[in-house]
Amino acid sequence: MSVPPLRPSYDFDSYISGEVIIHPSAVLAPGVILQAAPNSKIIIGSGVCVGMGSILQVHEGTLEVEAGANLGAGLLMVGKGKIGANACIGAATTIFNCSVEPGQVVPAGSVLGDTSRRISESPTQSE
Amino acid sequence: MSVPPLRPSYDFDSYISGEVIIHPSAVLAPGVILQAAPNSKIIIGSGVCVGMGSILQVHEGTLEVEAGANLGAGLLMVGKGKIGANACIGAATTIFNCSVEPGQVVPAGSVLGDTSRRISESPTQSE
Amino acid sequence: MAVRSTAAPPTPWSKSLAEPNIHETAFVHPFSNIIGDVFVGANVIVAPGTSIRADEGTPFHISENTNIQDGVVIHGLDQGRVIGDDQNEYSVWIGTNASITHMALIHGPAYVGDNSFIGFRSTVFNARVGEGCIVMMHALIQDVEIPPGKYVPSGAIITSQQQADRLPDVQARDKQFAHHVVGINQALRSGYI
Repeated sequence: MSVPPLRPSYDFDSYISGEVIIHPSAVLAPGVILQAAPNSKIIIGSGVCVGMGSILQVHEGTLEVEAGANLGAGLLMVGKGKIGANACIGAATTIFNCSVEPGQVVPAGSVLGDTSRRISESPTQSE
Repeated sequence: MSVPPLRPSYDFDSYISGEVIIHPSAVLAPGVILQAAPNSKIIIGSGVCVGMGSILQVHEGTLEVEAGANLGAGLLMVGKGKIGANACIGAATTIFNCSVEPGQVVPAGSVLGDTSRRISESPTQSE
Repeated sequence: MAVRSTAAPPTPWSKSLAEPNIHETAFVHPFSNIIGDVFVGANVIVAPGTSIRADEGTPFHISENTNIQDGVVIHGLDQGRVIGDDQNEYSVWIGTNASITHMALIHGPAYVGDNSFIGFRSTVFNARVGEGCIVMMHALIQDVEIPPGKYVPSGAIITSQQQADRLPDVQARDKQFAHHVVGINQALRSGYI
């Protein structure tokens, strides 16, 4: 597993489009992108921290980040789902169309919700 | 382990005292307290996110939070130490006189650096 | 809010930079950054939060109908070029109808062929990805040439040509999954166009 280095995005503002509800006690680091397509929404709860350069995007349904959750730098979350209260998501994680339990800890660089085809005998590791 | 519920403190300003250097791209949630005693300092790096109601306090030496680190709501960090780049610290964690590696993910409600005496056979549970 | 700029800061290796050449039917979101000698073809979509910087390796060519999703970074080393489909030399060539999905890194010298799909947060560096390949998430493609029509699973690290030559062919379900991911972006696209 490899992830590109996180790009320091402190020269970017945040960009928000669509129906995005952010609790006043939540904080967004620089370069965050929150996009909700028509008929979908994003809810960011109280005390949530959204790390530098994170992208959260939903095209149908609701993407919710519950109170006290902490989203590490460079998170990519695409599709509906819920990050449970006080969950802690390591930097450079990708979450695709799925949820994280309250209090759950997700190591940096993880991929959740990836249902693409695996190669049983990984040719990439046999040598 | 039990932690008191987080108090929503979004009606509080932040409070900063002593030598505290905050990168312009870092963000502080409401109610954050940063205190550096004389001859000590606090450095907050680029893109850092400091969650609601966190308290960081140092009385000697340097307390540094490196670029892209995320400090969950209600963090208490006392004493010198370094939070490594892109680390993600869960809500309501206590860090006492110690450091966190870059990219590390710390579950909500953790205690790090507690060197107090443990009771091997917990007497409180023997009856 | 808009941070798009058209000229890079002067650097020791490039005293003056060409302006990007963006086709009138391309959509470049204002919350993105394109600098230097970059050709952006017809109907290309450049989403928010992308950084396309031809300030070291140059030029870049992004062919028509290609989709550059949020948070993608395209950059190139000063040294090294690939041959584009027009037989000219490029730091980065991306073919037609390609999908470069969220947070992917295309670092020149790099060639991505027509109809290719590069999944979330994958890296292509000093490599050629042939036509019609599907690269899933968090993969690394470096120092190799991937033959056309190959499938690279999530998390794969392909850094030797033997590995690249043994990759399986794309299957119908891989295409479905890729279409699903790209379709999500279409829904959002309607939001910004």
